[in-house]
Amino acid sequence: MESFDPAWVALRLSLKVACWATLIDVVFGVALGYLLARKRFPGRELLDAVLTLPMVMPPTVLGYYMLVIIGRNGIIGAWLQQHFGINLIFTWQAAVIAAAVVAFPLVLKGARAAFEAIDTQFEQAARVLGVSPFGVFLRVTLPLAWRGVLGGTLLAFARSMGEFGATLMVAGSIPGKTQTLSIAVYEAVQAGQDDHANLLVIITSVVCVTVLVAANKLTPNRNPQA
Amino acid sequence: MESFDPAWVALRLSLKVACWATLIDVVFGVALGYLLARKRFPGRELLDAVLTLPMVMPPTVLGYYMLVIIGRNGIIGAWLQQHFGINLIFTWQAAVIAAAVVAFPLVLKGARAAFEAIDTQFEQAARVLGVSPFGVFLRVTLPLAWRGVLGGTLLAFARSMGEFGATLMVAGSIPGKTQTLSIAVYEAVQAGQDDHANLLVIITSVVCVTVLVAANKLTPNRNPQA
Amino acid sequence: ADITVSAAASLTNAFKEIGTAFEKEHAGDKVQFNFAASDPLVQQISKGAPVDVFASADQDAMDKADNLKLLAPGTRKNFASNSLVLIAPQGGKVPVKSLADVTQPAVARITIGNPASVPVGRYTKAALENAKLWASVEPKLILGTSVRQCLDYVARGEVDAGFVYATDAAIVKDKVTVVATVPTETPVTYPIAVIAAGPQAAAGRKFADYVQSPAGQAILAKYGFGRP
Amino acid sequence: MSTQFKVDIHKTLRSGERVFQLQASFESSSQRVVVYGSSGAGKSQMMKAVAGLTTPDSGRIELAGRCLYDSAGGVNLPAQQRKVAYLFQDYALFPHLNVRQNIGFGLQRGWRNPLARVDGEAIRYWMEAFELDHVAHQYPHQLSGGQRQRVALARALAPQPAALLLDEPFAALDPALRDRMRAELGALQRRLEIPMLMITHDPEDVRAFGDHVLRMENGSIFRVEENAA
Amino acid sequence: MSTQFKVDIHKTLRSGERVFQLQASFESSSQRVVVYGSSGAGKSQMMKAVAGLTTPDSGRIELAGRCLYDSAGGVNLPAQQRKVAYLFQDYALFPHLNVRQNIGFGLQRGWRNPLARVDGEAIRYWMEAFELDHVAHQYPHQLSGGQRQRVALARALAPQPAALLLDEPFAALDPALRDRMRAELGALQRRLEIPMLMITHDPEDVRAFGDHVLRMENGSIFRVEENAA
Ligand SMILES: Nc1ncnc2c1ncn2[C@@H]1O[C@H](COP(=O)(O)OP(=O)(O)OP(=O)(O)O)[C@@H](O)[C@H]1O
Ligand SMILES: Nc1ncnc2c1ncn2[C@@H]1O[C@H](COP(=O)(O)OP(=O)(O)OP(=O)(O)O)[C@@H](O)[C@H]1O
Ligand code: MOO
Ligand SMILES: [Mg+2]
Ligand SMILES: [Mg+2]
Repeated sequence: MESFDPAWVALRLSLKVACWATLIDVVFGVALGYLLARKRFPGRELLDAVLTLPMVMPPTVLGYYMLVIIGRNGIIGAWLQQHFGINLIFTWQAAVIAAAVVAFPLVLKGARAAFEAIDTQFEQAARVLGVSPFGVFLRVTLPLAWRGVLGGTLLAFARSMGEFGATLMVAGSIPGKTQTLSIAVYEAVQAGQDDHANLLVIITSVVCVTVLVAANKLTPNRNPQA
Repeated sequence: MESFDPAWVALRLSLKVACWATLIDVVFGVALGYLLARKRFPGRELLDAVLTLPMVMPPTVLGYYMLVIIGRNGIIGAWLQQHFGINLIFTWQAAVIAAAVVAFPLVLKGARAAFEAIDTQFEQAARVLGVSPFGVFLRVTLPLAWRGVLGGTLLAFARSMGEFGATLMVAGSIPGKTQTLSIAVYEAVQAGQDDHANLLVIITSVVCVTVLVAANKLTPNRNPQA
Repeated sequence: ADITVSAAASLTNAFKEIGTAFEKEHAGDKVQFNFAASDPLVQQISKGAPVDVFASADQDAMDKADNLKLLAPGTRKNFASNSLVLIAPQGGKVPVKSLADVTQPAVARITIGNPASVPVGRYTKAALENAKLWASVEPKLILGTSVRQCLDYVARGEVDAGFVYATDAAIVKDKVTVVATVPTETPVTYPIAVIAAGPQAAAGRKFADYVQSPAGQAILAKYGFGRP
Repeated sequence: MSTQFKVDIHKTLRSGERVFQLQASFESSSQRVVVYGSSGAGKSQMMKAVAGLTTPDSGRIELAGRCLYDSAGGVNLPAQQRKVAYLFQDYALFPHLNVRQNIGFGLQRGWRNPLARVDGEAIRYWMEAFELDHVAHQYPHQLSGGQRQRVALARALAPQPAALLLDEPFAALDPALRDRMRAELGALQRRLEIPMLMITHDPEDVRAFGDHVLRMENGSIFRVEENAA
Repeated sequence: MSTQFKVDIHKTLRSGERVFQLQASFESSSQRVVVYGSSGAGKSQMMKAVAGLTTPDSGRIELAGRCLYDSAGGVNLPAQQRKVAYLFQDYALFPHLNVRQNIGFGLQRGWRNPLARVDGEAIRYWMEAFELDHVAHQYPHQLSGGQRQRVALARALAPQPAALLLDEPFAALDPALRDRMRAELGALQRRLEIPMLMITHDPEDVRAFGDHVLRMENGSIFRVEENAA
């Protein structure tokens, strides 16, 4: 099947982009989710809502605004260009940024809900035992919130794999360089190549189902009360 | 501002579509999330992963497949046409279906994680007190899972408001009839009408932030352990 | 060198073949394509996307690029033409025989590209206005955001008629009937230009020239494009 | 008096390599049966099986003539139909409901929880009897250990159950309060004339409620002392 | 002996209209202090303040000469620096860790939890002393009530604390086991020579550990009996 080889390249790129984007989202999403769940400060719910906005915007529109920001004349783009000579537009890193922004609310909400569900008594017990606040977070809070965080993370991964609107805008659709699997699917549908599109959809589905099932199986419920 | 009036119409349509889609997702997402969290059956994780696939697909592609299914000549579409004279394509109901499909995994995952985090002892206590299984679900399980379900629901609402790829495909973009706010934003950006696009983006943001903040404030944490 | 070409989506199939042919003739050069709708392509280039050649589906988009001073002076050329056609689903229940039929009440839904953002929509609107049909067609319109979406609607029989490019109709010959070629006021011509700030502008020139060479033109003709 | 308890169950609990064999068998015509035995002997597990919260691997459970479980006959009444008051050793109070609502939980049928200001004779009665009036609207996390235990007991007793299964009901209370509650519970049991099974480590409880005393050790009921009934 | 405990704190707990005033003040030069008092008197709340789990509204807490809290001086040592063993009345065992890991939790510094097969002298010692060997790899939800209480006690004692704060440490145990554990705890306290504050309802505990006995009622320390120390 001649269409298989480029599909393989696109798949590898998609996985790379989705993994990086998910990683970034987990780091920031878990931190901010914890903040929103545990700290009381004015504008807390507002911050939550604002951070959810990437969900509300059509990805293409988001992509347009991202182009404005990280483009050569954009605030961040110009700075990167000037100090590091980096141009992000049309690179796979831009695709990572796009996917990370679009998928961010998923990790955030999952983590926040999971942290809110934990009985704070367990954290108190850990503190009295002399464990530092960060240790308590890593050894008690996070493991107990694990299923919720994982749920959000898997959604973010899935969303990153499926992202194409914002990605197309900032990373373009260059085969072998920035053309992810979902952009390839989109283009195949646009070009009327239904067979090719179906093939790509099947590849995407199989890969994602495998990843999702594996992730769920490999990380058992660490809150074994049932 | 001449562009305000159609924006108002589009906003009302978007809210109607998002509310219906969210409602549908909550009913099915909570039921299936409960099933996945509590019942052990072969293929459980597979079902979970398959139900997450709408996240992985580019919405446009999803829209394409939905056209194949609910279109005038589609499997379900033809049947509806023949037996009820209903044509879904290019109606706001089609937009609801599109948004509901795209946002479904959000409620599902949020609900599943929330149900998994509950200590089953509370449900046992309710059962011994003579409450029927459905009563236990409504009176104990759901209230305890509430924050997680709410998180997923708000994400689904946001996603429904932002959906345009699949909606565009099955609902068309008929101003006043099926042109939602996010389709309008998309088209304004495509057409290079930046001012109009910015206005619409601001409207969308303000409305969504208001809805999200209100939802969070009006539904306090019903698991008051902190 | 690696040449990056941003081209209108409707050129996808033809340009991919031209790219392969070009690479065969110019050993050492590689062509990377970035296909999308014409307007976003201009936005990307203006925000610093490293593009060497831009091929647009209409003059409007190229004019925008020109106004933004993105083009290498003197490189803008028309390289292909297309024609606007009225299509109907094959075996459709509503017979559409001529352009005038679009006013019939039986023809309930007609799809065109959104004139605000899709070039083919702009051509269609102008042509229908010219033929004094716009007013009666307007209430029936389903606006697509790409020509491909319009084509899908017709191919699947969701609408009774639609306006697309001849090249698009050719992709799904077995599902749609070309009812009529619609005369357009301004000819549907595709301009190409080299981007001034392109990292491989020199090689880009070679590619732009190749598109206009007999070899390139032959491939375009194969996909239904006319001479400029 | 007729047979009040007839329990003969077997269940294997596994956790990794460790295997715990529950093999509880006793019969009693006393309405007040007390179980004691060392920690981890299987008392709570046996009681859970009687309440229908776990299903034995095999055996038979009869309470005041009603057959609740019979592996041979394929009988396994679901917990909500066994009509027993079950006091969880760790209370299991509903964290989202206040004291009133917790006590009223089993009194209200249907799909809605009692309102935060729920009232009623039974609720008032138990709140007074167990000295909980002043914490009526507090949530479980705002209660002291002994208050929690009393709420859990009131919640279990309020719906007029057909049998009482109490897992260390007074463990968290001070001696004076224990005495008062013992009297209250004893009166209730005499009034309703229902079988009562109590797990306890307190000799006072044995004295007050041990018409029939069972000792459990390592999963089995070891010694049976029938007191003067 | 020098002053071991010096507590003088005030805290107002509110829940709706109900107000609970905690006004605990006592001083003791005994290392073994026992607190008793009726349910809801404020014993656990006072102990939580000493452990640093809640912050009083005002006052001062000193333990064996160390000042842990002083509202006037702006001192408020965080819980993890107070180095006290705190036994939660409802245990608060980590549900995601097995018995070994729970006991080893405070022994391991840093950001990782002990492995499921964690071992070490202290863990072995406490598992044997509290008769937990056979449930070493079980998780809290697989333990009996008394096993949970023993794990919680072992977890609190293992990291060699500078003071013991124990909230009804033996409530869920049978009398024989209580005796053995009392002996074990008494020996530990004598070995380490650290102050110990125990809440209990058991007269035996008062006898064994009540060098100094406090009675708490309605938020205040009412009567102070200094036994022969
Ligand atoms: N889910 C489980 N899996 C495996 N073993 C279990 C499980 N639950 C309890 N056990 C074991 O079963 C035994 C009996 O437990 P049970 O709770 O019945 O003890 P008990 O007699 O109530 O003790 P206590 O007086 O301490 O509450 C214990 O040794 C416990 O470790
Ligand atoms: N978070 C809270 N908000 C309001 N009141 C509370 C809160 N926590 C506890 N209380 C109240 O404070 C009082 C003292 O509680 P505490 O837990 O100290 O009692 P205790 O002496 O330990 O009783 P017990 O022997 O029953 O455990 C109780 O009346 C309780 O209702
Ligand atoms: O530029 Mo296009 O191919 O008409 O959308
Ligand atoms: Mg027990
Ligand atoms: Mg207490």
